[in-house]
Amino acid sequence: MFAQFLFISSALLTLGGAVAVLVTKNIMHSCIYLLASLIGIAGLYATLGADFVAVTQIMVYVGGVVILMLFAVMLTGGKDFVSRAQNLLGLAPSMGNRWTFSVGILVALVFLATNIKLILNVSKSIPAKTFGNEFPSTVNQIGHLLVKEHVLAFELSSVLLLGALVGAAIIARPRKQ
Amino acid sequence: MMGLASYLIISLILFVIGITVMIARKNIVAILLGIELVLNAAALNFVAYSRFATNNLDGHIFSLFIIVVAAAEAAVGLAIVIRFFQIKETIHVDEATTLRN
Amino acid sequence: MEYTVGNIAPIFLAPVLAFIINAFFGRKLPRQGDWLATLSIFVSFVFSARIFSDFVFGKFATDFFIHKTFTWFDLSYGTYIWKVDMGIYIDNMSAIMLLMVSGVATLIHLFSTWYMEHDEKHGRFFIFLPLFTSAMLGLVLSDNLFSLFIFWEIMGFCSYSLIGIYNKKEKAGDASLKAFMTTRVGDVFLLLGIVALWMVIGSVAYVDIYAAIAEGKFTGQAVLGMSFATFTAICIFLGAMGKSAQFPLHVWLPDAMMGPTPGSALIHAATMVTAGVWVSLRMYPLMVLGDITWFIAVIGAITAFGAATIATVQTDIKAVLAYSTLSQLGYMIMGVGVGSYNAAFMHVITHAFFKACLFLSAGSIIHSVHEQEMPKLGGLRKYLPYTHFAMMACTLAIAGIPFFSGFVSKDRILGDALYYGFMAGQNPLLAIVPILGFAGAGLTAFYMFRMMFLTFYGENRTHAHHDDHGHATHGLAKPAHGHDDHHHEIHHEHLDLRSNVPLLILSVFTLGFWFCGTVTGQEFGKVFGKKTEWFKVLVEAPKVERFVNHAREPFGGIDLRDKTELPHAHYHHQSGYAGPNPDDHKLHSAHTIGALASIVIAFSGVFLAFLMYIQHTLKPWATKLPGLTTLLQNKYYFDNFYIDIIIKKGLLGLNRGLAWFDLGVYDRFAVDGWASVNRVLFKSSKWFDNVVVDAIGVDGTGVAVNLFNLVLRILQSGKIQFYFIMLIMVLASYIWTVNI
Amino acid sequence: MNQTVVSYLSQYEFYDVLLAAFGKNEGLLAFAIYLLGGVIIVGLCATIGGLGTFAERKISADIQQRLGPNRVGPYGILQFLADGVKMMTKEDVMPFTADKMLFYLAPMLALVGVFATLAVLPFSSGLMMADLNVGIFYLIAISSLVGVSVFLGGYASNSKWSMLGGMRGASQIISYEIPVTISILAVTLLAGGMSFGTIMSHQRGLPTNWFIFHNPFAFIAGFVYFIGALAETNRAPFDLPEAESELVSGYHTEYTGMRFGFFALAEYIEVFVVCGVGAALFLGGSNLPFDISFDIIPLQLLEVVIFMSKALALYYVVIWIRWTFPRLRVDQLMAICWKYLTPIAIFNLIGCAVWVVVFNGKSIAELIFGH
Repeated sequence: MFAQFLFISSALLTLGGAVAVLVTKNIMHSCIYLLASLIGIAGLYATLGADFVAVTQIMVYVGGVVILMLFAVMLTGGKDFVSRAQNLLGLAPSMGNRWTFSVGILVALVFLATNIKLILNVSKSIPAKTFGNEFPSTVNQIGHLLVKEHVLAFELSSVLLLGALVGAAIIARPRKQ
Repeated sequence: MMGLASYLIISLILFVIGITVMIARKNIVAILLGIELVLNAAALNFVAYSRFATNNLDGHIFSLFIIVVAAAEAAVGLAIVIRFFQIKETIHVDEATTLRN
Repeated sequence: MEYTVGNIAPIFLAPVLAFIINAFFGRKLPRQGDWLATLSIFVSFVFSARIFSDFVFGKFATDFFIHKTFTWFDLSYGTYIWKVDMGIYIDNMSAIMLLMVSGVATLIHLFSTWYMEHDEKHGRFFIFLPLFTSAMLGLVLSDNLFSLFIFWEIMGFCSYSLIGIYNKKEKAGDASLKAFMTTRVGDVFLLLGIVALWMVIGSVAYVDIYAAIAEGKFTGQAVLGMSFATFTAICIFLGAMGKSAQFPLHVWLPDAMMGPTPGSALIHAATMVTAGVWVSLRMYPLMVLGDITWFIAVIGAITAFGAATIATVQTDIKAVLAYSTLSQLGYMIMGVGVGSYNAAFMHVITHAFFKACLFLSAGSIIHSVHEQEMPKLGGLRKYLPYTHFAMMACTLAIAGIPFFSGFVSKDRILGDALYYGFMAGQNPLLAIVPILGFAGAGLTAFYMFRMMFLTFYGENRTHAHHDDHGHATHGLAKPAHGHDDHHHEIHHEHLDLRSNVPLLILSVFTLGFWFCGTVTGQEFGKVFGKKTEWFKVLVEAPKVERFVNHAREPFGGIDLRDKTELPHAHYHHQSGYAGPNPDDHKLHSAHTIGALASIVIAFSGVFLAFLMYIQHTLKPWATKLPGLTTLLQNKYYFDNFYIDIIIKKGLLGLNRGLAWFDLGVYDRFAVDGWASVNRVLFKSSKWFDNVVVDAIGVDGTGVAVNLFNLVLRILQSGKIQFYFIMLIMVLASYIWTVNI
Repeated sequence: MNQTVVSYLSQYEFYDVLLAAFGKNEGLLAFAIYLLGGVIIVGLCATIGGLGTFAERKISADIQQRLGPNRVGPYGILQFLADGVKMMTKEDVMPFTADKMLFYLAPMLALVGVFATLAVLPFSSGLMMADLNVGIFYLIAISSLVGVSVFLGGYASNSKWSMLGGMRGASQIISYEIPVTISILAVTLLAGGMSFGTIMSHQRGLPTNWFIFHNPFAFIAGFVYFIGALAETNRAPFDLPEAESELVSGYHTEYTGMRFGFFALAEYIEVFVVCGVGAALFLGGSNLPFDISFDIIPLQLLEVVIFMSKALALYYVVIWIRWTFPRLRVDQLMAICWKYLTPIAIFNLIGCAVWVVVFNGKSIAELIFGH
C-alpha cells in the first residue's frame, strides 16, 4: 500500500510537473516545475528499488542542474524575446505561441503513435514479473560494476565531466574586445 | 498496476512532453528544460527495464551515466547560452542560425 | 673509438653553423660574431687534430682509410639505377689537409678579428669567412666528385663575395666578377668531366673511379678522337686549372687581392687555390691513365716561370705575393705532372703555412703603415720587428733556402722534374720543364728578397709622400689624425696578440724538419732518422687495385676492416708516366744535382737582390730593359688579350649576331606569326564563348542553381528546431516501417 | 534490510499489542508509528531550533559581556516562544512586484529540505526514523533543496538586495557541497558503507575509535567537513547571503512574519542537523563508550542524550565562531572553497584510501595498542 502510494504520488508529480513545464508561460516557473518533475522521477526510481540512482538524481538535478538553469535564466534576463529573424509562421515569442505549440503537439503525437506501437510489442514480449517487496541494497553492486565491468565508461565520464567543466568555463568567460 | 508497462507509459509521456517543449518553445533555456525531460525519460526506461527485464544492475549504471551526461550537457549548454546572450542580447533560438561568433 | 658522424661532421658543420648564425643574427651579436666564427673554426681544428693524430701517429695502417656513405637521393626504379651517394672519405692525405686547412684558417680568423676590427664590412666579412672555410673542409671530406663540385662552387661564390666585399669600389667589383667568370670557365669543364665519368662508371665516388681504372673500364672508349680517359682527365684538369689559376686561366688571381688581406690569405694559402691541386692529386690515377701528365707538367712549368717573371717588376706588396702564389701553384701542378705526388702535396702544405704567414704579415704592414706600394715603404725593420721576423722566415722558406720547408718540398719537385726532363726517357722537348722550374726558383728568390729589402731595409720613405695615396685596401674611414702623423703612427708596432701570435705560430712551421725529418730534405744529410719521414711514408699515389672489391659502409655502421693490416705492396704502372721509379739510381743522382743546383740558384737570386736593392751597385734591370719591363708590367698582355680580342671582338660580335637573329627571325616570324594565328583562333573562340558557354552554360547553370536554391533555402534555414522536427519525423517513419 | 524505528520496535512485546490494536494491519501501524515519530522529531527539532536562537543571543551576550534576553521566563528562556508568537501575529506582507508563487514556495522548500534530512539523522542506534543504505548521500542530496529555496527567495522578492543574496547563497551552497561531500566520502571509505548504521557501528567504544581519530587524513577531513558545513548553512564567517552590513538581510529582506520565521527556523535546524551529522560521522555519534550486550529502551534514551550532547557541543562551537570571526569577502569565500578546501579534501580522500590499503583499515589506536 505504501509502495503504491509512493508510486502514484511520484507519477502524478512527474507528469504534472512535466505538463506544467509545457504549459506555463514563465520560464522561471518552468524551471521550478521541472524540479518537481525530477523529484517525482527520483520517487519513481525509489519505487523501482534504485535507491542510489534516486539519490543521485536528487543530488545532481536539485543541487546542480536546476540551480544552473535558474542562474542562466537570471543572467539572461528572463525577458520575453521576440525574434526578428524570418519565420514562416510570423514572429514567435520566446515562450511559444499557438502555432509553435500546434507544430510541437503534432510532432509529439506522431512520435507518440509510433512509440505506442513499440511499447505494445514490448510489453507483450516481456513476461510480467511479480513485484516483490525485496529491495536489496544496490550501492555495493553499483560500486563493483562501476570499477569492474563499466570502468571504461566510468573513466570516460570523468574525462567528459572535466571537459565540460573546462569548456563551460572557457565558453562563458567574457572576452576582451 | 506497478508493472513494466506503467513505467514505460510514464516515460513515454514524459518523453513526448519533452519533445513538445523542445519544439514549441523558442527560448533556449526552455529547450534545455525539454532536453532534461527527454533524458530523464530515457533514464527511467533503463531503470525500469533493469528491474523488470533483467537481473543485473546495468540499467542503473546506464541511468547514472545519463545523469552525468545531462549534467555536463547542462553546464556546457548554459555556458553557450550565456555567451550567446552576451553577443546577441537575446536567447531566441531562431537567432542562432549563423554558426559563428 | 669508432669514427661516426658525430665526430667527423662537426669539422664541416661547426663553421656552417657559425655562418648561419652570423648571417642571420650577426648584427645583434657582440663584435658582430667574429669570435663565433673563430671559435667554430677552432672546433673544426680540434676535431681535425684528433683525426690527424689517429692517422699519423700510427693507430692505423698506412693505407687505411675511412669511407662512410649515405644515400642522398634515390630515383631508381626497377633495373634503372639512378642513385646518388654522399659520403666521407678520409685517408692520410685528407687528415693532413684537414689539419692544415683548419689550423691555418683558425689563425687567419684570429688575425682577422684584429685586422677587420674597425672596418665597416666587419660583419659581412665574418659571414663569408667561415662559409669559405667550411666549404674547403667539406671539399676535403668529400668522397665523390659531385659533392666536391658543390663545395667547389660554394668556394667560388665565397671568393666572389670576399674579393668584392668593398662593393662601393669599382675595381673590387670588377675583380670579383673576373675571378668568378674566369673560374667559371674551368668549372664548366669540371662539370663536363664529372658527367662524363658518371656516364661511363655510373658513379663519381673516388673509390668507384679507382676501381673502374683498375678493372679497365676506360679502355676502348673514345671521345673527340681521344680516349675516354684522356677526355675526362683533361676536363677535370681544366677545372683544376681554373681554380688553381694556371696559365692561361691565371688572370683572376692577381686581381683577387682587392679583397681584405686576411681574405686573400685564406684564398691564396689554405682554401681555394689548393682545391685545384687537390682534385688533380685525387684524380692522379686518371691523369696517368689518360696520359696527360706531360701536359700538366708543361702548364705548371709555364705558370711557375711566367708568374715569377711578372712578380719581379710588381711594386705593390700584395701583387708580388699574389704572383708568387701563382708561381708556387705552378710548382705544385708541375709536381703532379712529373709524378712527384708526395712532394706536390707536401708543397701544398708547406706553401699554405708560409704563404698565409706572408699575407698576414703584409696585412700587418698595411694596417700599420696604410701603404702597400713598396717604393713608398722601407726601413720598417725597426718599427715592425715581429712582422719582420715572421716575414723573413717565410721569405727564406719560399726562396728555397736550406733548412726551411720550401726548400724541402720545392727541391723534391725540382729533383723529380730534373729526372723527368732529362733521364726518364721522355720526349726531349719536355726538358723545358726542369729548365723553367729552376729559372723560376731563382727568380723566386730574387723577387722575394727584393720585396723584403724594399720593405724592411734602407731608409724609411713613408713620410716623404704627402700626396693622397688613400687607403687603397681599407674600406675604413680615414683615421682622425692627418697624414702627417703617419710616421708617428708606425713608431710602435701594434703589440696586439691577435696580430702577432698568428704570424709567429705560422713562422715556426716554415722550418723544414717538421715535414721531412732531414735537414736538407734529400736522402743525404738525414739527421732524425727514417722514422720521422712521416710524410714520405704516409702520402703516396692511390693504389687503384685495392679498391676493386671495396664495400662501402653506411653512416652509423662499424668499420670491420683490420685497421692495422699492412699495406698492399705493389703499384703497377698503367700507362704514361706515373712517377719516377724509386729504385732507379738515376733518381738519386737527379735529386742530388737538383738540390745542389737549387741551392746555388737560390743564393745567387738572393745575392742579386742584395746587390740591387741594398748595395745599389747594380741598377735594377727594369731600367735597362724598358721593353721587357713594359711587357711584364702589363702581365704579358693577357688581360688585354682576353678583354680586347675575346670579349670585345669575339663575344660581342657573336652577341650582335644573336640579337639580329632574335629580332629579325625569331621575333618576326615565330612570335608575330603565332600571334596572328592566335587572333583568328581568338575570334572563333569568342563566338563560341559568348553563345555556347556563356548563354547556355553559365546563365543556364545560374537559373538551375536558383531553382534548387529555393528548395534548399527552406531546408537549410539554420533553425535548429526545424532540424529537430525533421529528425523526429525520420525516426518515427523508421520505427513505423520497421516491424518489430 | 535497513533498520527503521518500526523494525526496531517490532522486537518488543508491546508491538504485538499495538498490532492487535490496529487490527493486525501492519502497514497502518507502521504509518502511525512513522507519523508519531515524525511529529515528535519535528517538534523536538523545532524546539531545538527555537532554543538555538535563544542560545545564540545568550552566548553572544556572554561573549560581548552583556546580559542578553532575561525578561521572559527564568533567564529569559521563554524568549523564543515570545518571538514565535510575535512572528505569527505579524502581518504577512508581500512586495507588489514579487513573483507570488515563488515567494510563497521558497520558505516551504527550505523547511521541506531541512525536515527531510531529519528522517535519517541517527539519534540512537534504534530510534532513528530510517537507516537508508544511502543515508548520508540522501542527506546531502535533499539538503540542497535549501539552496534552491535561498535562490528562489532572493529571486521572487524582486529586490536587488534579495537577488544578490540569493545568488550568493546558491553559488556558495553549490560550491561548498563539493569539499563537504568529498570529506564525507573519506569517512564512507573507512566505514565501508553510506548508511548511518554502518558508520556508527564502526565507531563503537572508546573515543579512540572515533573516525576523527582514525588516521591523520580523517582528522583533517573532519575539519574540512566542519568548515564546509558552516558555509553550507550560511553561518558566520560565511554568512554572505544575509550579510546585514551589505545586503540589509540578504535573500529574506522582503520576508515578514512567519515566512521569515520559516527561513530562520530552517537555518537553525539545519545548523543542528550538520552538527549532528558531524557528531555521527566523526565523533562517534550516539555510541556508548562501553559495549552492552542487552538492549532496552532506556538505554536508547541514554544514547539519544549522548548524541544530543555531542551535537549541541558542536552547536556551541558554531555560535562561538560566529561571534569571533569577521565575515569574509566573496572572492575569499570562493578562494577558500576551490583553492584550499577542495584540494585538501581530495588529498584526504586519496590519503584515506591509501591508509585503508596499507594498514588494512586499522586506526592509529589499533596500530599502537594492537587490538
